Amino acid sequence: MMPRMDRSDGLFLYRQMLLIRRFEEKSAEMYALAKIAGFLHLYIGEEAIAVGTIAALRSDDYVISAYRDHGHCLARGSDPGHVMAEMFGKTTGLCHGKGGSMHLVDAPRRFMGGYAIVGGHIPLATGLAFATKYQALDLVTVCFFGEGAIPSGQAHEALNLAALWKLPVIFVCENNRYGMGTPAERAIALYADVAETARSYGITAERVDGMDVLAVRDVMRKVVAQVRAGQGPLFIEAMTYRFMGHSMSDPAHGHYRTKEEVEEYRKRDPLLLLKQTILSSNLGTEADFTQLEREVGEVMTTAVKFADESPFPAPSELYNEVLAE
Amino acid sequence: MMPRMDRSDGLFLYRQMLLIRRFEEKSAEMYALAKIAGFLHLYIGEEAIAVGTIAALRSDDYVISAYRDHGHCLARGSDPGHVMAEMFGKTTGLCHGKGGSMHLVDAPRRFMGGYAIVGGHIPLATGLAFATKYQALDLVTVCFFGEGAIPSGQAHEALNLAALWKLPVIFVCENNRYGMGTPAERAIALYADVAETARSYGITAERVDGMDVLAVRDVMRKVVAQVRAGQGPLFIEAMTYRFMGHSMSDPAHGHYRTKEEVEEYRKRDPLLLLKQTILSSNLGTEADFTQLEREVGEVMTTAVKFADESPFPAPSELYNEVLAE
Amino acid sequence: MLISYREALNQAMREEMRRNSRIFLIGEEVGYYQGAFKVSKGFVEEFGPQRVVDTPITEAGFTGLAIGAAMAGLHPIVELMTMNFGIVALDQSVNNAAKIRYMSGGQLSVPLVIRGPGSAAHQLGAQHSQSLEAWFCHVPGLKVIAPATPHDAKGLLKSAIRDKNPIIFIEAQLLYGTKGDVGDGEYTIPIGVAEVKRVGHDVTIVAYSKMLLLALEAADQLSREGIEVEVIDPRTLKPMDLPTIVASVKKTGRLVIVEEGWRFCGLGAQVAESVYTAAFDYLDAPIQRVTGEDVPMPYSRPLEDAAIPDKPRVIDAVKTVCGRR
Amino acid sequence: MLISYREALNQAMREEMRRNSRIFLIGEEVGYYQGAFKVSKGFVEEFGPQRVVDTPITEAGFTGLAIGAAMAGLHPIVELMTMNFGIVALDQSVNNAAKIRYMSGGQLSVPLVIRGPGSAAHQLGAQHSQSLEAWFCHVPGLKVIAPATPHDAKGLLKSAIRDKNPIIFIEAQLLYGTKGDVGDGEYTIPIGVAEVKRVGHDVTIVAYSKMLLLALEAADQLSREGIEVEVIDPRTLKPMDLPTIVASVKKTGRLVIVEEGWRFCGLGAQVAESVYTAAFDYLDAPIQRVTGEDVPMPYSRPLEDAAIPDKPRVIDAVKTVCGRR
Ligand SMILES: Cc1ncc(C[n+]2csc(CCOP(=O)(O)OP(=O)(O)O)c2C)c(N)n1
Ligand SMILES: Cc1ncc(C[n+]2csc(CCOP(=O)(O)OP(=O)(O)O)c2C)c(N)n1
Ligand SMILES: [Mg+2]
Ligand SMILES: [Mg+2]
Repeated sequence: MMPRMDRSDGLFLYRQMLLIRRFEEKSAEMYALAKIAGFLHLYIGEEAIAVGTIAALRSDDYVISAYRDHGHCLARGSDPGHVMAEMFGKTTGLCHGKGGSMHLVDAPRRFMGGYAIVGGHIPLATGLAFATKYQALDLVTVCFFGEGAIPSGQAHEALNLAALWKLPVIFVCENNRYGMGTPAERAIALYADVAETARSYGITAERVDGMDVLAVRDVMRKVVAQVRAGQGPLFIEAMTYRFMGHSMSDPAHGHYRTKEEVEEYRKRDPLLLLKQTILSSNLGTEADFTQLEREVGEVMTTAVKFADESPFPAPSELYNEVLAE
Repeated sequence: MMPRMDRSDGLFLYRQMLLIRRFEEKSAEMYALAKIAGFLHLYIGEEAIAVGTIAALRSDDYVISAYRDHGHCLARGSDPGHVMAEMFGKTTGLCHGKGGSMHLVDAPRRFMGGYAIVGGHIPLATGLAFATKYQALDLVTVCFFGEGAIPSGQAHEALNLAALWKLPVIFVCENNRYGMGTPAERAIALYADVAETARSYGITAERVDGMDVLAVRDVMRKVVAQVRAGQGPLFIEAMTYRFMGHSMSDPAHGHYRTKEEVEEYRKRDPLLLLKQTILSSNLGTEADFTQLEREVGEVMTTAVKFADESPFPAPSELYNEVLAE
Repeated sequence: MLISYREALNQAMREEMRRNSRIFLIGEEVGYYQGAFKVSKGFVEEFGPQRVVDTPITEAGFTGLAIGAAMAGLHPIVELMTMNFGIVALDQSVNNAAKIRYMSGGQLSVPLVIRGPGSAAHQLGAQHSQSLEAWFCHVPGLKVIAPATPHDAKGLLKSAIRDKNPIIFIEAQLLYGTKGDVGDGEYTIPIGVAEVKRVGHDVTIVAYSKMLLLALEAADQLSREGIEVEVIDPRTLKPMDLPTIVASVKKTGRLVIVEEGWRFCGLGAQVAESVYTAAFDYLDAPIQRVTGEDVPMPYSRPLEDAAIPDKPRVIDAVKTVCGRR
Repeated sequence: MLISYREALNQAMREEMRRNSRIFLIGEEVGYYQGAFKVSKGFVEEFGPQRVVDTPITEAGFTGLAIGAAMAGLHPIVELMTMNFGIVALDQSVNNAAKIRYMSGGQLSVPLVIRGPGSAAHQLGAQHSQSLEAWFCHVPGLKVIAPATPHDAKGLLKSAIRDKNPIIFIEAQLLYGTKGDVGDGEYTIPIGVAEVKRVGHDVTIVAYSKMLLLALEAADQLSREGIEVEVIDPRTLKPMDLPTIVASVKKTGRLVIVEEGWRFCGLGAQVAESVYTAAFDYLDAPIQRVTGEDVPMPYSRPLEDAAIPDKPRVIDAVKTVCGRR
């Protein structure tokens, strides 16, 4: 199926992915400089999933994610400066520095957070969907998680509830083939067809090439429409690959996979793929990409500057925001 | 398929089911007399599953169950007096009165216990199987649970581990169509084919008529042999019905089902079915059944007497058996 | 109006659900079965199955769902059939409900009540008889309430439902049938305010939930022996109203704390430590604690009786703290 | 031999696994990845994948599996990648591991070690930074150990592995790299025995795990100011060696308790309450507690620093208890 795309559209998708890519690279740099601490999980290689999926959503739809959440947050339109400031632990951060890399939240953009207990946010997604259905709103909820969450009990309890009550939620499994150092075949009994999990709840499931942003957006446009129309939950398995280590404390390829394997997948870099398509279909030129690089470069410079110059929260803020008044 | 059965065999199976039936009736009586307290879940109507399954096992195979466990424990050969004494809370009970109806354990008979958190014992079953495989023993583990446990996360985590590591465990789902007052169709997304759950882990699953003890034993003989031979886990969905309320605090039919429905299922009472088969194939006579009734009646009288006359534990036993020395 | 604790809870929820359509009740058997302990009698008839939601046996799943729904603006009441089953949902209550507001820098909130019976009933065995309030009280971001009387139950449940934070509301199976006056009109009771249930000057007893009734009985008997006990029910366990307790202790110079939970690291240890710190120079004798014994709950009645505080033990502790033994 | 805490744990497990083939290690990334924090370095190479078992991300599943395996005679060591993930397995540790022996009247036992890092590291955020020892200590049937030095870690882990009961063994990410002498030969340290880590006569500090190091640093500085602190590390948190603590307090008349966990209902409240009761007439001033603040852990460094005990706060508390402020 040839995806529909025009010039501005193509360049927009590319710019979104590029923004994430450069943001992640900058984050790694800032981590090395100890401006960012804790666990830092980069989304490099997986950008097409967040960008393709979120491009198919309305701005009032809900999005929720796990701890590898920068990409989803940025694709949702959050300001890179506020995201970076959060990771710097600054008071201007999205969450006033209280969340950090794994717990980005941007409520006005309906980005309902990143969560760090594998599987633990999937029930929350069914709850967001439950609330929209309860209020008879025509909203969908998208829930991102890694294939490592597939065996977790919380994921299963949520899938059953979503199916049973026909909740308007789309489960997007980012299958990057590893959960930390464990390849899917050593963690998931039916690893060759993760979507079978969803089907055992009667949930329609599809697999998509998660490196191809247009393919992702196409399939998402279709399923978002179905779910919005009230057909109940859907499940998408997006096949992808993480180009970096699991987190900053894990070497880029590690012992659990070969350098060659990483190189092989890098040939299908989602940015590269889209760029080739745009160039080959004459929707853009090298100059366009140079221009986008410059723009995004400036955005990143501004973001880092903003984060860097923002103040740390005062210790007196410690007890704020524990409870609502 | 015509099940193989000879006279002594048929009468043995009947006697086992009769023992459970009369035991449960007696328990209800004793509950009314306040000799038994707490939650009491009767197995009446489901006897064929425990008896047919356990008849296919070796005495050193492991068996583990949920809280509706009297039937499994008795089918495993536990002394009815010691079981009754446990339910009376007496010091001569299987567990010295510390377990009660929901937590019967008979370790010498490899009956590894009844457990009261729905889904919570299913991981234990995989552990028993893991241990036998680890020690290269040719034992199987049978795990009984209700269909209400199917959606529970702990069940799913266990199924995945069993499949992934090809553990010698047989999951026996006693599908009596209700979890308390909730019919399966309001709890399980794919309620019409619960076994699909197992298949989504690549576990072979079969459905059997759980009212027909011979059918249950046949299928179990086959799968026990497969599992013992190292083919990995198996899943049996035994279709059954509970004739009594969920527990003693739930009326016999309740508002969630009709009297007619209960009556309809009672026509397929597992004891009745086997008796008819035995009579019609001339393997036994009415006199044999009268004799069995008398024998079992005596066993029950002795059991209740034993339980009744046994002493309660002294309060000084409170702290014994918390920790192993 | 003299009504039962059960009816008081029913009224509280009913009144609030009539006021606010965003409130819904969710849990096992809350709808058609009218609640396992009939607390939601008549609800599904009045509010319909959309607002009175029966669930599968998946506490993690539906508690998480409720949290997600709360994040999206609804106000869920989760009924746990018993608090014991809250353990499988603890990741949701602790890692999500309690923390989401803080992690998001105040962007999200989780207005949510999780309610159900805690503590032992009669002979339900080890997995169904425990008092976990100390665990919940340990967690920042949660409020914990445990009313003892119908009046407090109604007023506090209404306040809990109007609160913007996640609240653990602990009832007791053995309290459901107890009666008390709730007046005629609507009312609320503020969270975090203790009540002096009996005035006295010789010794203070702090007791909550079922243990309050025990304390009041003991106080009556002691009064006949010439010891006038002041009995304080904190009602809210967190935040605890220490000033009221401390004021009483400064008057009496003596404190006994009664709780049903396990002794080691029980809530009473914290109350004692707080009082020692705040009233060190006022105490005439070491504080006495009457607690559950540090054993899993035995099934057998005499052992269970030995494991749970009773009137003689409360009286003993009072006499000990008064130097009258 | 001067080795790291990490190596000490590695040696302890290695020595025990060589002695006893029934011991196996199970958890996420314990095998080919060598452990998330490299504690099991070289294990899969030496003991093979049958005894060093990598799992999917299903803590409830594999903890339950380990309990089942223990019931069948093996001796599992469960590594939780961090103790935070133990929350999803809490039903298994509390309802099964801790209770099975008692519920079975002593027929079954669960020799099992559950180990992994507790407490905060640096800026891991709210879901990855908590100290849950008070929860575990509350539960009868569990022993809880939290060593601070490589020597204690090795000796206590060996004892834990030889024990016949379920043991929660709490390490700390920030301790893994710390060095200490473990001597040359094999040794064990008895469970339940505290150690006086520094002798003094002015004030007693009780501190464990990471907090011990803080206490010792504070003691050094206080010594220069003329205050001689006795520092006691209980090492085993349950059963706690109260006699050693009480003896010291009777000598010094003053006690400071340092713990990283949340203050309300923290372990220190219990220690304080026990000491108040046992040494009421010996205390010259109210016991001081230095604890984590009652907030979810913030990500931002200055806030995190404000939330965790530090040397100045320990010193302050000592001076307060000595009336020197
Ligand atoms: C319940 C739980 N157990 C363990 C972890 C530690 N952990 C963090 S990420 C991770 C791997 C997850 O893999 P996957 O879901 O495939 O996501 P990916 O990192 O590949 O995006 C693990 C084991 C955790 N966060 N939560
Ligand atoms: C985790 C958990 N939640 C709730 C309960 C309360 N409960 C006990 S039995 C039961 C129904 C179980 O139904 P099913 O598994 O089908 O077994 P059956 O009683 O039909 O044999 C429920 C909800 C429980 N014991 N454990
Ligand atoms: Mg992955
Ligand atoms: Mg059932």
